[in-house]
Amino acid sequence: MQRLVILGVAHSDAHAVANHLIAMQLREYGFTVVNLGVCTPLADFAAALEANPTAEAVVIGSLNGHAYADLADLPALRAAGRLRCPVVLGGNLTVGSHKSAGGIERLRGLGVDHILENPFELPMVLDLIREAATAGRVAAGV
Amino acid sequence: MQRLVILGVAHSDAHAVANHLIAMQLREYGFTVVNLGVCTPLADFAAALEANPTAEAVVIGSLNGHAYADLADLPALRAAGRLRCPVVLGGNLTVGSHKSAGGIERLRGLGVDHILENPFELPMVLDLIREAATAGRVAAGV
Amino acid sequence: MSETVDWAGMRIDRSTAADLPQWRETVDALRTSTRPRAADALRAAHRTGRPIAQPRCGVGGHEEMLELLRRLEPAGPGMLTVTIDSYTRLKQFDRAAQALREAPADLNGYPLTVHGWRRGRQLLDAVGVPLEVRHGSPDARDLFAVALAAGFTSFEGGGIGYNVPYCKDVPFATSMEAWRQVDAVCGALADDGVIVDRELFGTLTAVLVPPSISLACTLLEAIAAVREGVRCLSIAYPQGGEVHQDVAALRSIRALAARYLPPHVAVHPVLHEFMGVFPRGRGTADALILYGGLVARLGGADKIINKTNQEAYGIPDADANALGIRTALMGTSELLDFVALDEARIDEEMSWLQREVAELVDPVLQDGDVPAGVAGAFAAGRLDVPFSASVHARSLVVPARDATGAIRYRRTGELPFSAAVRQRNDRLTDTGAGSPDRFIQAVTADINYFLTSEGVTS
Amino acid sequence: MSETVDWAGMRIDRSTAADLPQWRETVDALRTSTRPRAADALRAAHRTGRPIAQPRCGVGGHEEMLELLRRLEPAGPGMLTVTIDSYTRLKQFDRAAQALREAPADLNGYPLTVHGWRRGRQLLDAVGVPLEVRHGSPDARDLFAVALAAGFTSFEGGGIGYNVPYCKDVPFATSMEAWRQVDAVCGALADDGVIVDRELFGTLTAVLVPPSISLACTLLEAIAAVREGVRCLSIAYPQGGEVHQDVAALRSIRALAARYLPPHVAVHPVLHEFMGVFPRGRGTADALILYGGLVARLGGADKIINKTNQEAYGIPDADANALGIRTALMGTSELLDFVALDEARIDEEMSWLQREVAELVDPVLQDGDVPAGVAGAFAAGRLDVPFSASVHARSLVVPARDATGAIRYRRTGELPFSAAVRQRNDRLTDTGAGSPDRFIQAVTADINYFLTSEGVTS
Repeated sequence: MQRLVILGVAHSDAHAVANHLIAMQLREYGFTVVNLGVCTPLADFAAALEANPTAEAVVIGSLNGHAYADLADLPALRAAGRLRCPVVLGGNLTVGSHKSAGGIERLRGLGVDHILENPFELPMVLDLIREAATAGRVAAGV
Repeated sequence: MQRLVILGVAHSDAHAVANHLIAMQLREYGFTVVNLGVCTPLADFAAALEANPTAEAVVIGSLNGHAYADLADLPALRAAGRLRCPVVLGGNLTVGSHKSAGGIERLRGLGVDHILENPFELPMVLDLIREAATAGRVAAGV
Repeated sequence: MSETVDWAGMRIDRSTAADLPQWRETVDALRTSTRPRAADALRAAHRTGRPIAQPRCGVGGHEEMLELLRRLEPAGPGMLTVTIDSYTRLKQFDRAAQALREAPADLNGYPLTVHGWRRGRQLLDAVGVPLEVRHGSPDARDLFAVALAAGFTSFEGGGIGYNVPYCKDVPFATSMEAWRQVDAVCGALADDGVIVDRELFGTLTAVLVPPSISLACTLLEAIAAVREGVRCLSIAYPQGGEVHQDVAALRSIRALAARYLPPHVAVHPVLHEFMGVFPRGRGTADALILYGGLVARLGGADKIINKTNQEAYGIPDADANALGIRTALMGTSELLDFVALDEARIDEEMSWLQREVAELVDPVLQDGDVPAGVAGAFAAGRLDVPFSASVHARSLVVPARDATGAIRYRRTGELPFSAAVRQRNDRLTDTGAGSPDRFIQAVTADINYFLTSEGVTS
Repeated sequence: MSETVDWAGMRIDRSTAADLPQWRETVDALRTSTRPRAADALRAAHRTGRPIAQPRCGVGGHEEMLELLRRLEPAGPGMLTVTIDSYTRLKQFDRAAQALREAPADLNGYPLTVHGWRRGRQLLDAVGVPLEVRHGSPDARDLFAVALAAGFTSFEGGGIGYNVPYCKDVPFATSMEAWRQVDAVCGALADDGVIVDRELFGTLTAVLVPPSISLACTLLEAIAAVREGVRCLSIAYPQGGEVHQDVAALRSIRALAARYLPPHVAVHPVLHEFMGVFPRGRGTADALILYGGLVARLGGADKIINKTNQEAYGIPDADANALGIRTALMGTSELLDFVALDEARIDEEMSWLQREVAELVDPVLQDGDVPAGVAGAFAAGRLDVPFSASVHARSLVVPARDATGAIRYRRTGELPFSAAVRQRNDRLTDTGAGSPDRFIQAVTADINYFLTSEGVTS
């Protein structure tokens, strides 16, 4: 089955180049990439997931240091039953207020499932997510 | 007979290029040029004339505006019987204190016979000098 | 959305229109002006064979803008720029006005619509060369109206080039229509004897844009503009970095114009000095700026948009910008006329490049409606731009530098290229088997091309 | 004349010697110094294929000189200069000292012998690149002794090049002997493991000097120097302005060295950026400086002595000099590596040029005594320099630019050229019949070559 991910850049962030590089990388790995592009509100990621329910993950890039603010609605969305697939966050998360490990912990506290420091880790992380999902389905007898 | 002139630059003046250009020009016109070069004291012009008594003229260049000071000894030398051939002065005589017609008059007062504003006039002036000398010799029955 | 009114055939904000002089006054002022005109400056550059240089420059405050123009003029630009701020680009005139009141130094350009056409006229009167408005607005109709009232005779932008790199979600139909109206005003002015130079921003996303994509997009914008009556076009191409390819691209602008545009239209090739990731070392940066000037002259450009050696650090100060103008002009000196290139290699590049452009453009032109054709082609990926900010370009194209540094297609996405074109690009970008990770490293290295060489040259 | 004493084999003033450290101390200090050495910088430049740039710079006051060096260093020179004042050049140390006390700003260089070797050492310690002493002295023995004690590892001058343009009446026998003694000291130092770079000033009078005259004079100085034991030579050639000729001349320096000098001697070609009448317009001046850098790289020079865009106006300020360094270096950028020349044309130039040099040099070398040979040849006009300040060169040679701008012989005077060489020069300079006035206008126009083009390029 064709593997599919939803990709985009956080709402306040207009950096297009890294976003496209990641999209290219994933396509090289054989993924179908639904790329929502720059300045994408979290609700748009949720809508894209509803339109593409087979997505293995939502991958969000953030290069401008405002990741926490841009993802602040994640708990509310999840509480409303949306955006329930794994969320992977990558980019320059260590700039500004996120320099500390505390910053990373705050992001995890929002419900971010995986935090990438290096974009090259992304395919591996997606593989781990699929394995975990498969194991979950096996355990559930699906 | 080979026409000969004595050429040089005034005592305080080290401009070599114009001096050589004039020498080249005179040689092109067929003159033998005894070129004393830059920074030549007036006494050296007198000595060169004694060594080359057939010289039609002594041509002195001055580009630095100090022509009057450099030629100040001319009356004394002539009074001593030296440097009696026509003296032609050329160069930037209009700089500094010689801007005025008065400056030119002062130089004539020292005994300078011909003052050139334009070096291209030099061959013509030398022709005039020779004609005058020939006329003088004819008049004198030489 | 504010209410719009008709102004010379363009829909603009009522509040913008309220402050403008009558259309006839604007036309008469343009026609009788004794100020230098952009079209004349470009024609003169073409006649002498020496491109003029033009900096980008814009600051928020009016006095500061006057001062900036006056400080740049002695460096010898043939044209100067009023770069517009981001708020104005997005028609957020109220936010631009607020920023101008509260913190003008924070504006990244001159909010011309807020300052108004009278101040714009003061800018024009401050220097002895023509001024151009440069911005990046998908819908610049209000800005254009104010610029015309001020007396500007050169205006940059187009429905593709001022959409793809600047906006996430403006449909091409919207931007093409906004620029159609601008071009139609230029056509009306031309009928009245006023020639406005319309410059097309071929740089697009500025990241490894294959030359045939740049030329295809500006050619489509040019065809659309000419159909509305535009008679003077500056067609800009971004320096890629490989001299034969860049010269071939600049020379192809004239060749393509001869093929696709009527002969009464003046077409001026413009080189944007390297727009990608700029070297930080001053020596390499200066050399790259110089190199651009030399390429512009060799390619027959009529104008260079110069970079500065502070490019890697943000908006340059006036001194760096003045030096950038001088450095670019150095490359256009006749003292370098001995520099000769391999003309056979350039001819081959031109041939392939024009073939690629034709394969991109001809299908779009088939139905006759250029704006609709452009929108449809982008939607299908038959036109595409790598690294697009707009979601309306699919960015399926993957560029690569070949062994010489020339920009090729590593992946052609959905572009309707012939087998011959695809095979040539495959051959030139075939770097052997590589992992996807290696692939992404290679693209990154190609983007950072002029950083790589920095260790050696600065 | 003051009393002289022996110092390491050189005759120098007793008063100069009295202030110097012992010879062994000087040698040991040079040998154990960790400062950058000129010979190393030149070797590194040769290895990378990228010439280093070096400005001329010298002011009277010590603090001002330190400040000047520190201000120029960030521009990236590979070597810096201490240019010496005119009084010191003529060994008028008392007048130099007086000027330093009364009006140091009036000095046109740094009076190193007056400041003394300890301050010279402070100059060397102030910057991270080697320093060279440049002056123009027919007899620089005292200056060289002080420079060595300070720790300088590069010293310019020679018995021809530092006589002809600078002195009216110093016999060649005198200047050649003074420089023989300097070279002999370098030879002794080399035996002790200390390599001093000896640079030869091929620019001569800087006015339309035919390349074969420049190369013949430096080659004779080089042969004389090597016979005294010199092992590192920088051989300078002045940019004439025609690229093929200039590249051929620079490349010929290595070829002639291979033919006339032993292989253990390091020879570094140096380009003096155009030394003639410099354009006043900044644009043309900058382009000419850049052009020099490009020519230096194409010609395989290891060093460029850069000009500045204030050249036409006198001694440049530090900012202009720094910009001159940067501009010259721009021309050496690898980004311009695509610039290719007509190699067949360069080869032909090299062939004729080396033939001319051989025809000038070989007769001088016949008797074995180079200083005597040089003096005799100049007296007879078999060696000659146009526009000489020295009466010991006859200046019967008349140069001319040919149709391409290359410098040829319009008149060869008494130079012992073969019929083939004379015919080629006649052919290249045959501009039809002309009056003597027209002739002088043509020579003047050739001198002012880069003024003529100014109207177009700036």
